[in-house]
Amino acid sequence: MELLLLLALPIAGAALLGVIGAGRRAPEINAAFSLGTFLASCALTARVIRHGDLLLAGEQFFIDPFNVFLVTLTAFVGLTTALFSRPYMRVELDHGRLTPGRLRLYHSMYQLFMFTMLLALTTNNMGLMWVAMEGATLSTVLLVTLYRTPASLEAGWKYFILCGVGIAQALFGTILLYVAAGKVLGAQGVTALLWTHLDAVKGQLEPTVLALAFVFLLIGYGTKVGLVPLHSWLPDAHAEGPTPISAVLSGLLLNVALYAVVRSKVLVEGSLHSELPSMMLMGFGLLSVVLAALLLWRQRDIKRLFAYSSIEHMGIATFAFGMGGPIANFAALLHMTVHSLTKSSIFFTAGHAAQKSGTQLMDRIRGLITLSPTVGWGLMLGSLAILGVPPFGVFTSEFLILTTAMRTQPWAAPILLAALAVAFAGIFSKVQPMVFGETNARRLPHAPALLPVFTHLAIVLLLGLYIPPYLADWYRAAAHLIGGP
Amino acid sequence: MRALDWITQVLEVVAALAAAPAFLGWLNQCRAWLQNRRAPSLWLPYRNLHKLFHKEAVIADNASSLFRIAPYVVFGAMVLAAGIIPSMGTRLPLVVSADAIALVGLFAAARVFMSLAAMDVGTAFGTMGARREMMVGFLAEPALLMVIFVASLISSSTALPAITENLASGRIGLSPGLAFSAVAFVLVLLAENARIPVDNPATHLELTMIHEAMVLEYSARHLALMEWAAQLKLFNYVCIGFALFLPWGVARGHIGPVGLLVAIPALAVKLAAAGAGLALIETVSAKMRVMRIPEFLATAFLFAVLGLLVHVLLGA
Amino acid sequence: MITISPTLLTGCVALLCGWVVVGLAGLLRPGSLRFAGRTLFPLGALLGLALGLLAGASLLGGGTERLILPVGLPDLPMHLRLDPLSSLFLLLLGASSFGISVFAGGYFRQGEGALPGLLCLQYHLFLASMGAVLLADDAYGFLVAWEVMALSSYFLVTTQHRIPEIRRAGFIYLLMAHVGAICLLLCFGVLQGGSWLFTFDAMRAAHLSPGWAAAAFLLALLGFGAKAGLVPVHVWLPEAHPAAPSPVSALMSGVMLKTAVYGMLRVGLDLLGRPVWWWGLAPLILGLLTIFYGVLFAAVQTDMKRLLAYSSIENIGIVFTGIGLTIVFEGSGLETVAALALLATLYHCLNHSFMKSLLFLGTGSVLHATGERNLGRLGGLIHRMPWVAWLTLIGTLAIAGLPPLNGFVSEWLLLQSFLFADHLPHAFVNLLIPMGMALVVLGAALAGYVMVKFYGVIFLGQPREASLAQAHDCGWLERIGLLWLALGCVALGLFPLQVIRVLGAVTGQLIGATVPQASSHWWLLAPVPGRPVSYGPLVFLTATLAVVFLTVLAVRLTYHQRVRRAPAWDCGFGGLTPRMQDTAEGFGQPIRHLFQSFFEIERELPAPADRAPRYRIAIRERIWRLVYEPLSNAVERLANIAARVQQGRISVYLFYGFATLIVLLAVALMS
Amino acid sequence: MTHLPLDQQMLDSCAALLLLLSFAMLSQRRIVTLVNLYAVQGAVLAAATLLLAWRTGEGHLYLSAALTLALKVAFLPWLLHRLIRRLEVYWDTEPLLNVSGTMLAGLLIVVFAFALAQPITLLASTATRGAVGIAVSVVLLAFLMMITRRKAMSQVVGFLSMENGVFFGAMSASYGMPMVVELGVALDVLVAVLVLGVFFFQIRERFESLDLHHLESLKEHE
Repeated sequence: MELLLLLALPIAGAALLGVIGAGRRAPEINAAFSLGTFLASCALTARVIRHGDLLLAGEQFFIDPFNVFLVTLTAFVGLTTALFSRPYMRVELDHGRLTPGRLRLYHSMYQLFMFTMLLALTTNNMGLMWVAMEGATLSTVLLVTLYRTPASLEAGWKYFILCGVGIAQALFGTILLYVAAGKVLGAQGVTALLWTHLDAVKGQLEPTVLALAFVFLLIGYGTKVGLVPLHSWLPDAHAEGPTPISAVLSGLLLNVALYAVVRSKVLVEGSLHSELPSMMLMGFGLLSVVLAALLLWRQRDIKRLFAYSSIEHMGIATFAFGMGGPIANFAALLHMTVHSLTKSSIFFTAGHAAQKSGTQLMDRIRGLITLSPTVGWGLMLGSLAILGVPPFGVFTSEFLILTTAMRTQPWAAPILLAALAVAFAGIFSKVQPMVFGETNARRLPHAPALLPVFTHLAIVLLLGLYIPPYLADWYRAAAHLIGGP
Repeated sequence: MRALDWITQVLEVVAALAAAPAFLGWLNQCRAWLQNRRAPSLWLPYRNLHKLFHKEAVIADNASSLFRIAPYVVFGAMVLAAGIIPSMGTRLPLVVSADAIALVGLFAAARVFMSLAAMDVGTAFGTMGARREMMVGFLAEPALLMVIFVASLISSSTALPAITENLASGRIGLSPGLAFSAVAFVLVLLAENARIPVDNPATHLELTMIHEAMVLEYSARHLALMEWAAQLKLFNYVCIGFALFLPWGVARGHIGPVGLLVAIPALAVKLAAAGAGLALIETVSAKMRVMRIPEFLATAFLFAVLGLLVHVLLGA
Repeated sequence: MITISPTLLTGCVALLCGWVVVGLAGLLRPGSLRFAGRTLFPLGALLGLALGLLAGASLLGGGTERLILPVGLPDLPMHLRLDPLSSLFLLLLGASSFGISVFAGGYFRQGEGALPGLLCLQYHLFLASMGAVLLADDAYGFLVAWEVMALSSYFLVTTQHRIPEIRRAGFIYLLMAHVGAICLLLCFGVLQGGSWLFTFDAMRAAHLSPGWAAAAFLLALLGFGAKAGLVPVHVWLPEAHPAAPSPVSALMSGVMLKTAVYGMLRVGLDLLGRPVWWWGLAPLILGLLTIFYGVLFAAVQTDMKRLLAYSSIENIGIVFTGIGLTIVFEGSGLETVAALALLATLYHCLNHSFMKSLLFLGTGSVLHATGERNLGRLGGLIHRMPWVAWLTLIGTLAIAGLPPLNGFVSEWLLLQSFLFADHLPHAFVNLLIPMGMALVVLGAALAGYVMVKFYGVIFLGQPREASLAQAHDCGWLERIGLLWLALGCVALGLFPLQVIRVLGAVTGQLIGATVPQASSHWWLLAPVPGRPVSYGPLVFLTATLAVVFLTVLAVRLTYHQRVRRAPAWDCGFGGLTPRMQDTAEGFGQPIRHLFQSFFEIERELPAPADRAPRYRIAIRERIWRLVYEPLSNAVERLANIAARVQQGRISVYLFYGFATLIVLLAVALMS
Repeated sequence: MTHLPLDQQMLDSCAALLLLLSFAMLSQRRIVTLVNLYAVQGAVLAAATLLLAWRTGEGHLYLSAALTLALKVAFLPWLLHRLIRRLEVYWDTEPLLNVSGTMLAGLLIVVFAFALAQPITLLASTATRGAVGIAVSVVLLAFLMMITRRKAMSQVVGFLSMENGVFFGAMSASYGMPMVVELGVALDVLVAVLVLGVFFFQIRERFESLDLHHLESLKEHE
């Protein structure tokens, strides 16, 4: 029931807004649907807490701690983003950067995007998961090009082609999985693609084929996670799309993709009993962290800057999953959570900052703290949080990850140390002058919608100081489920 | 603590106060003789002090109360030092209350006050003198401490009485480390007391002067105290030298009348010899440029550290 | 589960929370200066005093208390612990913060850049976080408090964020702090020794292989050194301390640096168990280097707060030298001597927090009275602001290490412990340590030089600017603050024996040995085991005073007291102007001349024909050019290389994917 | 190899034909022809599927054959042709790697693909498992083609033929995927092409051409 609501509401919203998405009340309707989705997800969560794992709709859907918390997170951020985009997109409309038609497209695609992500999270069928992931790409690609500027078109094109090609590899990987499973589970029938069944028999699956399958899946979904060197589309897409989309892309889509990678890793590791998958993940992770940290130094566009920071943090999480083990997995899950919250809030403030000073170029944004204290403090605190400064939650996960790395992968510790230092210098040296200093820009009439920002930051702060026990149990259960060495 | 100890303590201080000017006078006499001049009287320093105390004090408009306090503090510090150094006996009440490091600290305090007072009026000469004095100080102090540390390592204590007793006991024969530090000590002594070749006590208004530049603004009783303090300083340094290198005649253990009768003449003899020696050094050497002084003191410091190393190498 | 029992520890926690509350109260009326200055800051000061008292009590009790708060990581609630070591530093925090907060109440003016209420919040958060650092008993809580401390102080430093230099200072500060924190994080990662418990107790219990232990020690040295301002990771300090408002500079220099020392002691002597002797060489050598480096640069500064900042670096050097000695001695089995060295270290921490806070607050008053930080434009202030001048004089003499004030005592103890070098079983070190002693002594003497320059140029002589005539003395709140700290300096100087008795608890905890007291007199300090060495500051004071008194009396009786005021003697050529006094540059000239090679000097000399000749000299640290600039350039270069990866062509991007696919497939096939 | 059943031989020849076709696409520079080749590929694919369906009697295979026919032979080519006519893009410019070089690379890829296919072939139980290697090489060749082309249009064709390869892989390794998935995939492909259509016009109205070198401004490296 909850699940039905969870998936039906966005679809309905997409359909409805597809019709009246340009209307005066459209933003509110959008927010309302998101709210509904969020409530449904809460109900679902409650049910999982009460009854444990769920298998629904003829085993087509599977809810366990691992994905249920992602579902809740997705729905929540979806809601806050909808709230944020309400005034934001209005302003964009007033500035004439958008036409009502495109606003309609925006709204309906937004809901569709939420649907695809929720589907990808909840489905038990690896094939359906693939379909949903591809759908997520397709539904956002037109949002990235919403402004129709040359840059946005280019970004959209790269996003489409690179992710499309990547996802095609993932499909091949899925097929290989299917073949391998078919051997064990009886060639035909749907069961051979159901994760639960695969998980049950993962011990007997043919290792080599699974290794190949994993490579294809990793390349495929890893492209969407933005793992270096498959990341090239990410900064462009995040920087050129409208800010709410950047927020959800960076805050949610990456998580979902990483979720897919981890799901496949669980299967493969179960059959391989070798270091291969974890080594690959760790390699990708470190590479992403290092390269992103370096490229942070060269950024001039504020959203691009934080797009690279997303790559860096996804790298950290991937590395942690690669290390495996209860603590590292726990930390990685926590990191996914806090990163998506923090990063989306940063994009919100960055969007306002860009609106207020009429540009995304950082050396033209100055003195936010005098221009609008809330935006200024929001950006400052958000950046500090994402840089892993306590008492924010990002520090908590990085604390666990680094300490684990120091013990189990000492060779990686100095690399991480250097990379984090470089990243800190890269981001903070650019944020500080934007927040502080003199400004000549004039205040804009409309007040920024910063409720979402500070809600997110408050949650992140809370997670830094105190993790509620049931949440912790969730994470533990999920971490145990992911397992690893 | 026996009564005689207290008496000796007082005696020692009083002796220092009394003998300091005479020692300076004696030094000047020797110098004059060595330079074939007619020597001034031995009592000239006393007459000077007396004259100065009589005069009316003139103080610059800009001078703060620090300027007026300084002479007393400096003088007091020097008198205390005279009490601390075991020039006659080693078990004296004041002597136990401080060790060599504290002694050096005392000298440093005096120097700092003097320099501050010199800067107080704000004349070119005053600040110049202060700067140079501190420059001399920051090299001379460490050298002196190093000298003392050699002796302390030898007799494993920084308390002057302990050192003196230990050395006087003759258990240590000729120690090369000590020899090195003795050289260093003499250099430091010359520098610290504004003697040639570092400074020329006999001149005024010369661009190379240090001590005189600092006391330039002082007059009358303040100047008298400053001068007296300077003489005491010289006296104290010489006594430190005795305590470290020529501890003979100093009464060891609780002092008795006999010890006292031995100690006083011994001190007198040693002082006479030291004065002559200093006069000789001052005669044969020439005043050096101010910027050369650091090198001079660096040499002293080097000697002291060498002494330390030599002792550690041979001793350990 | 917390059980609220009225123990000292819960009291301390309550007081820290009180600080937070006071800070938040500032937000009630963020704009009102009176509310913050006259009400909140004094309130915070009282809390500080109470904290100091509690800490003192627990120090005398010498016991250990534990408390667990249900916050933090799920399986790692926040452990708190109050033992002699932490109570000593809490005492330090409380005592000096009392003076500083009172002063701050009178100090902050309108237009400091940020709102008074916000300042109040940041200030008290800073205090509370420092307290939390000292109380934390698990790695996570420690690091959180540690970084909150850095963060709040960063915001305080950048109070006047409109000035680019200050922004730069803040950036460097936070960057160094963060890097240091990551080092500590890794250090704790090693220390937990695979037990995955991050409580300090677990770390004490963990058995590390020698290699890991050494790694942990070096990481800790790096991390805490970066916070303490140990050369070569000190570069943030001379930038940040002058940038901050003076009370904040005082807190940072007087207290925050000490939290780093606390951490070093906690890790090096407590968590790591019994240290290996050669670990001590690292802090020893770095400390000596730091002493020399700091004091040299202090001698050539022309900005009074920068001068003090460098002097802080020097004093931190002394402290780390002490730590190094302690470890060397303890590692070699000479517990009592180690205790002596540790005693000197702790004593110096106490002293420095009082002296340096006093001096920074003094400069703060001067700054407000004159609006000048440049020594070249000050002078003669002793006439205009006697309170500040005389109280600062005490701090100056104390930090110059002159008896009978407190600075001398700790240096005396340190030298005494140095003199035991010949007991060490390691021949080479025997040779090294005397050299170290020479450096310490040289540093102390140079400190005297620096302080005479500092005091003489600011307060003595004739005012170098006409505007100084308007300078006014500080207000009553400020006076109380200064007075408190000055009294602290005097007390610590005159009653060393009592202080040492108190410190005994700490040495007992960390080394398991206390220093015996040889002498029977309450006024005589004779802590050196087996050596007849003693020092009685009270005797110094009384004797000197007696002599002065007698002299005055004698002169008054035998002669007269006539005094005439006259213009200063101008050698007869007339026209004595303030410009004829030494400037700060002039006073530093000998040092600059002697140690040229240390500095990076750029001069502007006037040409012979100049109508209005100007002389300018700028002195930078070579370390920027030698280490840090190359480092950032290297990163830049790497970034440029990395940028090649991202060069816009979709075909190339596709190729990356393709290549990765092929390679990984090959790998998968191989394995 | 002599007494293989007829359908088996036909299937194998279909596979061979597919490989040949993708090589042809790799070398082909005229976009119209490229699209036609794609259509032919689709047709061959449909034929193969039909054969398989007839042979195994799998009901859903008939359906997917029909789907393929409708989508990849009829609709998409028609759509692409229409786009080409509307946008007047007939020729691709010189590829980044010259034809002979591309061919050589292609050959190497085929070799690698067969090496890759070994374990899968061993595992798969289908009659057509031999063709898996071909499927892999079709995918990789399409990848190569996308890398070497400069026109958006030809990249799209490459993308589609890659999808064909994947589909053929599924077909040969396990007689296709479950119906749900196949429908989903088909839907996605359809949507993708529609989106692309929109895209082309957007790009066109900006740049007056579909040449990719317009789309190289977002980068880090100056």
